[in-house]
Amino acid sequence: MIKFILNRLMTLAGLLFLLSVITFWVNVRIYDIDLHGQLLPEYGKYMRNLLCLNLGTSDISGRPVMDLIRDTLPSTAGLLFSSLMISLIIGISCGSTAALTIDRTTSTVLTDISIFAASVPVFLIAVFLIIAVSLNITAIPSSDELSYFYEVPRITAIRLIDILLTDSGRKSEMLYNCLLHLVLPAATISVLPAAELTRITRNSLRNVMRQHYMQAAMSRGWSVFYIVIFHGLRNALPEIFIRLPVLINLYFTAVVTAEFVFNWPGTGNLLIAAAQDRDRPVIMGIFLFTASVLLTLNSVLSLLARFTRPVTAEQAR
Amino acid sequence: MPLLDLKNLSISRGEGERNRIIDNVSLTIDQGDIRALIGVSGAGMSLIMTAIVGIRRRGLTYSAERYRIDGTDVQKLSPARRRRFIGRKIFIIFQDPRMNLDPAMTIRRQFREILSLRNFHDRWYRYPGWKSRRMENLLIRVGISNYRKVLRSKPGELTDIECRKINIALALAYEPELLIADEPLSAMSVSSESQILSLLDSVNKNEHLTMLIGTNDLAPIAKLAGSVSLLYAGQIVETGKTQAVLSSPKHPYTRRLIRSMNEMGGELDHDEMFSELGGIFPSWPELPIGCRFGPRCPMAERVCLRTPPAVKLPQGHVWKCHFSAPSDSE
Amino acid sequence: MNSKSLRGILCLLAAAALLTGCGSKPPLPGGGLSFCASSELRTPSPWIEDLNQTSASSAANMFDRLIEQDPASPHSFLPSLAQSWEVSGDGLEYTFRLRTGVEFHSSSFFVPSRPMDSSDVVFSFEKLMRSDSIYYLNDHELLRFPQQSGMTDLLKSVTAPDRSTVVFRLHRPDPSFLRILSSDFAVIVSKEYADFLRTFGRDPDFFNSHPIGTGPFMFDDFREGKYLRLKRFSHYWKGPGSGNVRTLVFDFTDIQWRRMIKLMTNECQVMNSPAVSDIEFLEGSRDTRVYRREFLNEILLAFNTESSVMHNPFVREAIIRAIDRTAIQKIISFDDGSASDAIIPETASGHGAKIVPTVYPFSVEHARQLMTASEARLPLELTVWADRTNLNNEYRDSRLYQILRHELAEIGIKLKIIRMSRSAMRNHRARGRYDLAIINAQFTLSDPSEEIRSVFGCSGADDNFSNFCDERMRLDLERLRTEPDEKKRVTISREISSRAVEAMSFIPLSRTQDTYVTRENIHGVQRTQNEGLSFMNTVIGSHD
Amino acid sequence: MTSGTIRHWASCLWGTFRGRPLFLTGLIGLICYIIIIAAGTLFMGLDPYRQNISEYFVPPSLSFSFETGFNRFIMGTDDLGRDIFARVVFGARNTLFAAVFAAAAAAAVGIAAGFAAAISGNPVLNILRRTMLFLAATPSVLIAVLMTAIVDPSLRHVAEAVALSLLPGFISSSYRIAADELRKKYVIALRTDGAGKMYITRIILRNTAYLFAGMTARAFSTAIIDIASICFLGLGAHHATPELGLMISEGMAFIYRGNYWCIIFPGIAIVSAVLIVNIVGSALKTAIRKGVFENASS
Repeated sequence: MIKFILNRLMTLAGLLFLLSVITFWVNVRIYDIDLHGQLLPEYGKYMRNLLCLNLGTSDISGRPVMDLIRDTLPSTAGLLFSSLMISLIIGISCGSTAALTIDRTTSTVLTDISIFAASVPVFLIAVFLIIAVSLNITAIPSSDELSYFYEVPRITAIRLIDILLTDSGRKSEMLYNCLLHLVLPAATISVLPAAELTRITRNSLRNVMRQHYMQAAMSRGWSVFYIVIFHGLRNALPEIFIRLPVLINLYFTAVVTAEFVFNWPGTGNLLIAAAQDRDRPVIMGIFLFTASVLLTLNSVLSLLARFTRPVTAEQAR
Repeated sequence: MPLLDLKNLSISRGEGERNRIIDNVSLTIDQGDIRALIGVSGAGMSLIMTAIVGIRRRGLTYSAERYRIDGTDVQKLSPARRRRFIGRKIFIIFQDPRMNLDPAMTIRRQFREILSLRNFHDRWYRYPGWKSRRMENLLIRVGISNYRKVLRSKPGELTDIECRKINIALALAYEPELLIADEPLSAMSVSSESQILSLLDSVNKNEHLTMLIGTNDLAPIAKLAGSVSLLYAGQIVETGKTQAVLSSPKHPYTRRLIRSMNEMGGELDHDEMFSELGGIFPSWPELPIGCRFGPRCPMAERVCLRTPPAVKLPQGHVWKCHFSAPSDSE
Repeated sequence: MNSKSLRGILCLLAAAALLTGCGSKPPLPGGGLSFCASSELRTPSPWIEDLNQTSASSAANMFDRLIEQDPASPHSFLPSLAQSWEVSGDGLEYTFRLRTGVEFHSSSFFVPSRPMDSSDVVFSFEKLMRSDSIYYLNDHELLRFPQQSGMTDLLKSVTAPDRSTVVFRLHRPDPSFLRILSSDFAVIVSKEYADFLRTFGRDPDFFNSHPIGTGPFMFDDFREGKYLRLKRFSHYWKGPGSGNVRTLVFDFTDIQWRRMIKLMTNECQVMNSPAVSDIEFLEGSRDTRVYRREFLNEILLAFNTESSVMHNPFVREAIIRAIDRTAIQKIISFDDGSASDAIIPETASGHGAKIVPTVYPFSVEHARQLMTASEARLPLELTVWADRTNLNNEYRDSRLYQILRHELAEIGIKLKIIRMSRSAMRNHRARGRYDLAIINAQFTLSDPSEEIRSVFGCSGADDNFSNFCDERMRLDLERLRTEPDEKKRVTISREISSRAVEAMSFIPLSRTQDTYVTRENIHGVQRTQNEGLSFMNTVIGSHD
Repeated sequence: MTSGTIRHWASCLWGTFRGRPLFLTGLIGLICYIIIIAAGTLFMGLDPYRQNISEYFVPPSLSFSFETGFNRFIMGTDDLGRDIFARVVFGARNTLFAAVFAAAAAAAVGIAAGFAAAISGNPVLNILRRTMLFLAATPSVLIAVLMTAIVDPSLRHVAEAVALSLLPGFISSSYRIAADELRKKYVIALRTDGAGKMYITRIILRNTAYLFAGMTARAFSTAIIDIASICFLGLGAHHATPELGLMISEGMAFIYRGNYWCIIFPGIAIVSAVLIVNIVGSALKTAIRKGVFENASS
């Protein structure tokens, strides 16, 4: 097991190194750095900056890139977390329902919806939501994180938590406003991952439900809810984890698009604005940051998949 | 009053006689009895057993004239109550011993789950830690001495025989009224087989646990079972007390089986016997029209191939053949 | 068999639905008004911002000036923080008598101990004039207002003989000096605040990021690129006024359709720069009112004369002739006027200005011949930098680019258009490789000289994207800087711009007129001298 | 290829498509799509660039009058008076071509590399394969953004970015498929019979072709979505280029006034393209599996 972890860590380290080489090369190309055969010293300088989290300063605003990321990341994290929760709840419950009602209308309908939803680009969903919801129900806003009229002290930098922590007289009002702002972006982000999760859960849970231990548990007359969660999903986890990288990709695109369309003050929006302004330090900084986060996440997921997989008889011997 | 009273269970894939995979199977098991259900794989044993515990496969239609457990008409219960009722009364162990256990859970947790989810309202042993004591006792009872290690392990780390014993221990912990075991002896060495057999015997004797054991081999179970039913292509061809069936088999299939068992000293398995018989084992969708054993029966006549035989039942010994008293001379 | 699980899932869904909420409209918090501004501010301090409507509006609402332009007659002035003023006979000395008892805003960490007096005025102007001042935002930024208005060259000294008198001394007589002082950007700030901050060593940054003024609204919060929030100042010296706006938010929304959606969904009550094609729609809508602005916004095409291709005048002329500017004018601003070569129109009345016939009429044939004559290798690929922010809007820009691309393709020129903000363009200019630049220039009709000097200026620090400058222009720019008479300055400005067009370094593409739009229940938004919007007397009516 | 094999494949294909109504619908959709694009771009004389200011925001209709004939703009016009139908047709062509390029390039390179790694057993290739497993989740938007830092955005670069993001997935799954296949008995038997690597590769490729068909189809639909998304974010095609994602991005500017047709038609074009590709892809997968593993007569 330790060998496996070490293996993954080594691979991760190698990939991060590769990433730094790629970004270094891009930097050399962008700024026409004359290497003069001094490749290693230049690279060393670059790496030293990276390790000190010095990602350069923005061409446009003149602020350090790391500050920009630090400013915007909490908003993205809040949005990501809430949509993650929504899509997990919806995806897993729909997937479980579909797996349990296989060959019945419920299952067919759920599967068809999830296949159709996976064919819709996320920006179409965002546009559709603006048209269908925001323009009709004016209470649900189509941009920003919180009405600019409210003042929230910056404690954790995640708005929702900050609001819960303040003791302002307009707390409930602010909370309501914040949740209303969250509706459309979170819905946009959750749709595709929820659909994908429905499919993943359905397929892996269906395989698990065929196993004898599940049939035995079902025959004991216990609550289906209990059996599905504590036996079914528990055993479906490894397969779900293996397929989660697809979801990471979906989430990334969805978050960037949703932040762009709904003007959410997050890192994705910053990235798109930087790309449109060709603000190279910001692009490179966020790329490096996001790519290393994604790589780390990937290795964590593969570790999780490995640890949740039950020991088989062959391995035990 | 019999514990299990099942009459004319039919499981079919579509309409008509020939689509009945299980054709009018009746089973009555008395309290404390061990009933052996004997048939080759593919004869429909698993299907009958899962049908009894209420697991239905997709694409099949189930029907039964009567289904009572302990005098309660199960078919009249609502689906949710039926599940709970059957669950309390019956414990099923499937063929693969390891796959009966959740691979992601330690044995201790599985015991704990069974001990917690089964409602023991009236039990005396509800002192703190009774669950651990109980599971340890049960493991010792089924002959596992290194129970500490076993309780810590997950099924993947245990051997087949251990898993079988754990299954039986779990069944004992659950305290069902009927234990259904599907091929509890398959793919085991002779010594392990006898271990399990004696364990089942002692459980039956001491805990008075009624059992329905499905197997494809008559010989080892003959000493254990009080009564046997022989299944062929979804039909029960002969039922009776073990002694009666063994001494005077009525159905040609049974006779063939018993004769080969006697000749080979119990070593003969089904495949060899049927290679002697010739023909192939019928299965859906090529079930015969008349008597299902007809095409392979050594004493078949024309009528056997055309019409299904009726059931003959003199004094508790039931068989299904066109000929009322086949001679022993064959 | 699974009715129970279904029930559980339904419960979860219901909980999720409750969480996301689908209730009624929340009440607008405390008489709040949100202004969706088309350009963003980098600081809440208007005097270090680009001159545009947003910064002018923030200056107008947070600060006061010594004098104000009379809305009734553009060449006379009304007293504001100054009660009265005198001009010496030689026109070199201006003496202002200040109003007493004018209170500054207070903030959570600073409470002014005294009302405004002459030292504040002296400080406010010295801070702008002194090139060694510590009030620079960033070292690469310019102090926009004083440099553009020419005040740095004009003003010799500011002195305070006593607590209620301020004397301005000029290098030379300039009748437009009062106009400079009445500009939205000539604001009065608190010296006491600066001193207070200096004791903590937080002077320049905090002073700029948390400004203290005397205006009807006081600074509350600012987030770069997002919003500026102001609160009503209860001790305003002019009294409470008739307005009921308690919180004022500048919502920086540079994407045009988002401004529109915010206006339609009442997230904003006021917006500026709607798409021209939307004005008809907005005027027809029951929910909105449209106010046209008397202000000129010109889109210019600059030829980078330092680029190897654009150095060739044949290519430049070919490009000018290949562009159907009448069509562009029609498409961009739905204006039926014909295209003109004049950057500053003859009459100063703005909309519907008489336009001189063009020297370079549209002719694709002629353009093709010119291209052949230029011996440039076809297809020619040109890099175009396009101004993304400032006063433009997304919609109009993309249309403009498409038309340009379409028309220049006819004569074998391929365009590679890179959109960036004005400040990004300015930063990249020195080492950038571009052939053409599309810029938005904003002229005040009564005195366009500030923008003229920025756009056509000869020093490297200006926004002159053509990099073209000859002796005559240099002289004219010098004359413009020193010319006291306002009318003459307009003439010189016109000369400079026509010289630039003549030299084919610039060509006007279209001229638009900006407007602002409010919800129907908003009344009493006032325009200020620099086309800012003042919300002091704005009334938010009830919905119906 | 003999006429017998052609007949065999034709019957497999037709049999599969006929077998399920869904597949048949997908096939009909595909044919319609291709016909519309081909006819629209080649024969109908549509011009996605032609602007006509006097006819801006004409709503879509199928009205017919004897004087003027059919309405010229069945999908309406946009703010510059350009025919949305023409733009959708050309946009679909541009988007789909870019997606075809991305998917095909990624599939060709990825499958070749994965097979090479699996069959040669070269440790260097193996390490490469391992790294690809990690990179399999690199979002295409991220790569596209990085590319804007180096080169100017254009549809070609978007297609390249999407191809790059699809590549790791292809490499790792084709490696896995080939490795699984290599472990099978028939391959071991072939090896012991002394078959060469090229021969084994060919056999394995034939037996796994249906998997790759499915993968490529999925990659194709992903590429369509990704290219449209990247262009929507303004990191792709130039402004005037007819491109479906970009059209929607521009159409956003009119939704508040109810001119939904600027968005709906490109949206339908994207979604239907993705659905058709998915359906036809899974049909092809079934058909190829049938063709390889089943006898034509059965």
